[in-house]
Amino acid sequence: MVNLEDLKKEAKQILKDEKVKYIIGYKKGVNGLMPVPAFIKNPEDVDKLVWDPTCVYNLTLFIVDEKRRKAREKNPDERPVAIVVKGCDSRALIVLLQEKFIDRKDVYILGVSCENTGVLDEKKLIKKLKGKKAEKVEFDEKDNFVVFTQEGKVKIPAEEILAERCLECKANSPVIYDVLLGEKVERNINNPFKSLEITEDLSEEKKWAFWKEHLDKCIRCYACRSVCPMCYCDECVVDTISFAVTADTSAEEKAQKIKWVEKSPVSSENFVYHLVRAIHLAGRCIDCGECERVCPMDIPLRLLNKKLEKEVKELFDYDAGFDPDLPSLISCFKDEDPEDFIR
Amino acid sequence: MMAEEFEPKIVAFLCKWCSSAGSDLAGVSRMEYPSNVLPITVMCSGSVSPLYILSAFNRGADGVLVSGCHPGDCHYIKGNYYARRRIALINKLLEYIGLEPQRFQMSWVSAAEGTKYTQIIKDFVKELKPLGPQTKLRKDL
Amino acid sequence: MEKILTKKSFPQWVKKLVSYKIYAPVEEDNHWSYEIIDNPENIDLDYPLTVLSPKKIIFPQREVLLEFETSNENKLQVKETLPNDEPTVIFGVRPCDAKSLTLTDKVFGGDFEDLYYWRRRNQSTLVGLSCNIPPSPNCFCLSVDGSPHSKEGLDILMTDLGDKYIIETFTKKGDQLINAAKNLFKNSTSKDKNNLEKIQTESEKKIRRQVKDIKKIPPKLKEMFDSPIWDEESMSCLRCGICTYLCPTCHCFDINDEIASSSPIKGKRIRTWDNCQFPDFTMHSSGHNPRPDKASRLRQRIIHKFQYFVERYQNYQCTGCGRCISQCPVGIDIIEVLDKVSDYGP
Amino acid sequence: MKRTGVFTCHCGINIAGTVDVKRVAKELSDHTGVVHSEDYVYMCSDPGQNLIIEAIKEKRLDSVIIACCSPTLHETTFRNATKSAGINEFQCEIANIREQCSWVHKDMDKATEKAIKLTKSAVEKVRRNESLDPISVPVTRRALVIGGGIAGIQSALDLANSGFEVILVERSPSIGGHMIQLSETFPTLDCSQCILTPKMVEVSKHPKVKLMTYSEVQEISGYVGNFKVKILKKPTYVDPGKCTLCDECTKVCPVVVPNEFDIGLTGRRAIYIPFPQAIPATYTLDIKSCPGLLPIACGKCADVCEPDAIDFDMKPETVEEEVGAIIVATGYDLYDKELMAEYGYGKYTDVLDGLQFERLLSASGPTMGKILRPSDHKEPKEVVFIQCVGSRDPELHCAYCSKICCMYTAKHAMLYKHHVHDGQAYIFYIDIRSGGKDYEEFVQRAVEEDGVLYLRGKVAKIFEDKGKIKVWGVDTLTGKDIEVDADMVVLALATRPSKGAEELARKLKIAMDKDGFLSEAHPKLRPVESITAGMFLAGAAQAPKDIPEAVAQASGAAAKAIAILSQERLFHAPTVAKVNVNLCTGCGMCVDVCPYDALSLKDGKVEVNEVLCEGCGTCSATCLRAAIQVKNLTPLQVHEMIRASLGG
Repeated sequence: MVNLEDLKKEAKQILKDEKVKYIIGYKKGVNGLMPVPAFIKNPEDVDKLVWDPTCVYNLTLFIVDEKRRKAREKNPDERPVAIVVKGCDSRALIVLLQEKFIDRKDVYILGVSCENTGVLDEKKLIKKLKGKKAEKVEFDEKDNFVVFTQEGKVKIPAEEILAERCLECKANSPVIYDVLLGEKVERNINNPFKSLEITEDLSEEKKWAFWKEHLDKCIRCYACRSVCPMCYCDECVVDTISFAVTADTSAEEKAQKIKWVEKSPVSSENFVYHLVRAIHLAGRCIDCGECERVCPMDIPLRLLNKKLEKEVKELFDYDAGFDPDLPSLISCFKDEDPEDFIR
Repeated sequence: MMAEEFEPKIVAFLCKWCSSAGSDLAGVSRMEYPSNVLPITVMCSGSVSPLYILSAFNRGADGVLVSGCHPGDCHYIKGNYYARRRIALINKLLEYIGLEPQRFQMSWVSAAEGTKYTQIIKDFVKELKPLGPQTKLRKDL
Repeated sequence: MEKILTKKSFPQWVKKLVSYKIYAPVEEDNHWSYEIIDNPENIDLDYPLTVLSPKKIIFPQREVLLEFETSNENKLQVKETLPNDEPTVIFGVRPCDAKSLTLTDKVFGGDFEDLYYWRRRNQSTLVGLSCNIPPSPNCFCLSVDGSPHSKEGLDILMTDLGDKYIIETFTKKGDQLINAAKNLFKNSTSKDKNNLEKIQTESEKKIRRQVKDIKKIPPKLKEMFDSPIWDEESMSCLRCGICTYLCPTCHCFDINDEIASSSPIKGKRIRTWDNCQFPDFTMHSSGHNPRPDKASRLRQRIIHKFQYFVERYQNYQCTGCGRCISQCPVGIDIIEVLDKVSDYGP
Repeated sequence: MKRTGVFTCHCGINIAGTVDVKRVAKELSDHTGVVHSEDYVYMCSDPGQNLIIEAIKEKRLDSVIIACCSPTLHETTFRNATKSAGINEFQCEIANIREQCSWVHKDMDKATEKAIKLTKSAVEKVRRNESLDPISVPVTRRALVIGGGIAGIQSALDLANSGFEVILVERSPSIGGHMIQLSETFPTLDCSQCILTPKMVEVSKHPKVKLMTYSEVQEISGYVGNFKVKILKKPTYVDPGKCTLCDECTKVCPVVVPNEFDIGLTGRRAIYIPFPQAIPATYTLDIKSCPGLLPIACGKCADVCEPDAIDFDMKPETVEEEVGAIIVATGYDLYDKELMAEYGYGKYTDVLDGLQFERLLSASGPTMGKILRPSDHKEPKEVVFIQCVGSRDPELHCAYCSKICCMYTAKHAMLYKHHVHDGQAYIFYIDIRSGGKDYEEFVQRAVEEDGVLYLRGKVAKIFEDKGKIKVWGVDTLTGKDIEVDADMVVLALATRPSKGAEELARKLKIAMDKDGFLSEAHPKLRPVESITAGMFLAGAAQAPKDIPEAVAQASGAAAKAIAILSQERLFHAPTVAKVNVNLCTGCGMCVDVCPYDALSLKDGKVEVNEVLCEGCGTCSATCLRAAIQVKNLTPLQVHEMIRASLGG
């Protein structure tokens, strides 16, 4: 089990030694159960750090942010940024390394192992508590979560409120790290694609009905792509305006921006947006589930990525985010790749 | 007054060296096939971006065909292998969101296979007619 | 004068309103939203805050402004497409959301009247439900001149008295709704009224959150344009559009011509919500972006709501519904930000 | 907005017969950006082209669409016309309304509708075309020929005689290929060695030819006009300069291994000369069979070598050469014995393959031109020749026809009869394919003058029985079972691409067909070009061929190479990839997929080597952010073409 004090000790040390610019971690929010991202520069603030089952966010996206910020600075501080990552998050770092978006020396990785549990799904917890308000959740020795409410504390078996992705987790402890907190624990998931079962078995028309009902709700707040560490493009192909223009960009070039998708949040456009996103994440998505968590309209976005993750595994035996030296899924092939679908 | 029969619109991305040449051969050999297909010649099947396919459906295509050289015959040595991978994924994705699988096809058509091209188009049209217009991804104003 | 309606007979009231298009909160898998009602039994009046406010009905995310088509003689024909007149009732409007409409009224009214907005606004009757208990843990209406039982912007306010509602009517539109089903309503007794007052005072106590010193904010902001707090507070921002799209008072929009797939000369001019948190919101065609980073965009959001709007309309452009707090994926908390503003500097 | 002109061709009635060209012209004239639209009976005719040129000048057109036949036919014609009218050739695009429309559809309305869409789509494309100038590169005016068989020799000679330096690389110790093994050649029956050796000598003595035998191409980089080649020179351990061909070394060499030149019918020593007329005329020490270079291991050859030409310290060396064009003439091998066990090949000594029989027939062969059975050196009186062994057998072996077997089998039978007058030759065949000058007459001669017995049918079983080889088969014409007690059986084995051709093809980045033969750029119009610019194909490496065909193709390939080498500079299609550095994040996915190594990463951004880029666009489909696009076929252009095709 991860000992928060060890994490703080390490954090204090690297800040004292000025080994890192700052530390990206989790701290308690002012209100409510869920924590907020913490950006800690001074050793004295280290005690704000928390580690508990509510630490759901994939913080690696702030490494992407950091790269952008650094690019804007005149003479940037070249020290690495330290970041707290779970197993799944660490896979995101690997993809970023694989795609040469970040350099290994730019990150100091504080890996935390989820061991036999994982992080919770706030929605599941709320349902479970039936009105009671959780103030704090802790790990417990035996794969339980201890939930503290005004009415006192309750023990809940982890699997009942674990985030869906944790139940199908492929990396319960970090794949890459500089410091590892907690144990590397073998955990075998019997069916890593269980969440797909219901939708996959639907008839063609039911599938369509399912996705139409959900995607019609989309308000295109783009939280899904904003929270995704793999969506690091400066300009998304669905953006209707070019960001990648400079003083010397000609009017023609500006006019070249293609409207693959209209701004109208209507069925067809929402579908194209989400399908493009899904296909661009094929072989890159590491299933941190953030897109689905942040969606204010409760669209089960994770399923789209999970489906492709499954196909990628079955068709090409490819797992994203385990080996930074592997070529990307779509920039390699095997002679024996399946082609039964081809006429 | 009898309702006019539904005529599906098929956008076909044909690689220049094999499939497009193959379809030209069909022409040279005066093989007849339905006029529903609208060919767009690309350099290589490997250059067909998922966006092209989605955009074609979004713009009202009832079916989309991507056709390239047979494995090993690619004019650009291996472009069609990358295409095969990419297309396989789009195929699965479209099937998962409930688009009729018949609406999206990939084929290998060599420069010598005018007959095969003709047959593919005939079959494609035959399979699309009963489905009616593709409205799922079509932009409707 | 206040009326009484038993909870049982509420659905019958709705049924009576045949000539209206009815919106009301419905629940699906712990997700509440305003939907068109065909069966009154589906209405859930015992609901937390909906994700989207009734803004989505009065000021829809997508509005067709006009249709155009070039004829074969290359003549351009343009057809204005105003929303059709159909009287609409929205049930279960929270006082804060009702108030938000009075704020957007100022924007779409004034020197230039936005026909599309007003067509919908005028034909809809808002039936409020006061918040005996705060519908969201982040409610702070009291801090921004609101209250859980404010009647601002409402035609009718219903208050839950256990097995019945006490109903206050403020406008003609409201009266019409009552008259549509007179016999269902009884006159209220003085006991009911005392009940009402008791509940109202208590409901205010139940509001947990508040802004420390809202009065100080507008003047303070004037000096804080270049303050470092914007950087600090926006560190964790994702640059997504949740806070603004979900805000009942945010009203920015974009206008695009969308061309039909069937023909290159036929299309529609469409207005959609826009969002100051998106990088492209202020992108100039020159390539220059006056608000290039998250910090400047967060600053814009705060200053617009608590300085510019106040200067122009003498109101905060915020009703304390707390949506932006509850729904922010990374827990950015506008109250926290405002408090930091008031604590800032000397 | 561009000013586009549209020119719709009737192509006589080829188009106008099914497409209402007037309507196409009319509808296009209403299309946005089109300022001129007309139709004409033959656009490709001079008056047709003049129409275009005039219109460009009068209407100040800056781009044109010709709605006509396939761009593979007249694109160049019209682009030249456009150019002569003073606008960039890339402002001309073709809408193919013949092969893609009028020739494949019957219904006039539907065909016209489609023609309109195709043309509009072309307009949308050309409207966004950039004006481009061909990319020019200098040319290294030397050529590399890979393979020293008749095809390679011919190409090398043609090139050299046109004044260009040639490097001729042969992996075995001598040039000559399979042709030097042959006895006499059909249909003229002139002696193979007599006609080949002069060419071998000429090529080896030619001042412009650098002959590199016992060498292999290791690595190739660069592009048309500027290839860099690494060639591995394997050590022969014999200094040809010193060697006097006294042959003392072979006498003392203790090792005997099967002789490749006689396909195992004889043996050779570890140190050997492949055949008397070998070129270069020198010995080679085959290190694989040599007991060891150290004098303690053996070293007998060195001891007896008077001029001490034998140098055990010789090391493999890698030579780097720069060439402008490459001709691949790697030839063929016979189908593997092992795979032909069903005919007892390899099992029975007296079952031979065609090349072995050639050696038996050859005056310089193991039997000095006498036909004797390998087993007992008796003269075979009954010989069965079997055709299509491994060919035309899609189920078990090769689907294709090996082409030369019909003729050489006829020759074998004929020559056999010339040697053994009282012998009988049987030929089992499926068909006789004797297309070619004097070929049919030749086969007839075999039948009529030499009484060769042709039996139409396949052989069912072959087995040894009392010193005879029993051949069971069926004559499918008479339906009779046939049983021959043969003294010898000769199999016309299928021809395969020579071993190692595949590996070489990968190095050269040229494609192979499903059978492993090298693919030509176009089956009809570009039969000697590979798909890679600057690389050409000659001889049986591309498909089974007989000598005259191989020689013809070799000269063709040489001519193609000369067309490149005779230029000062080369021009390369400018429709290449282009990077938007503002969008590129340097993920390098495109670098991985580029088939031509034309892309590379430089400080976090991708760079295009325009000369290497062939414009296939695989990079653009791979890039997640459309940061790399191919000029004049950009995603925007495709997007607009999709819209236009769908009427939007």
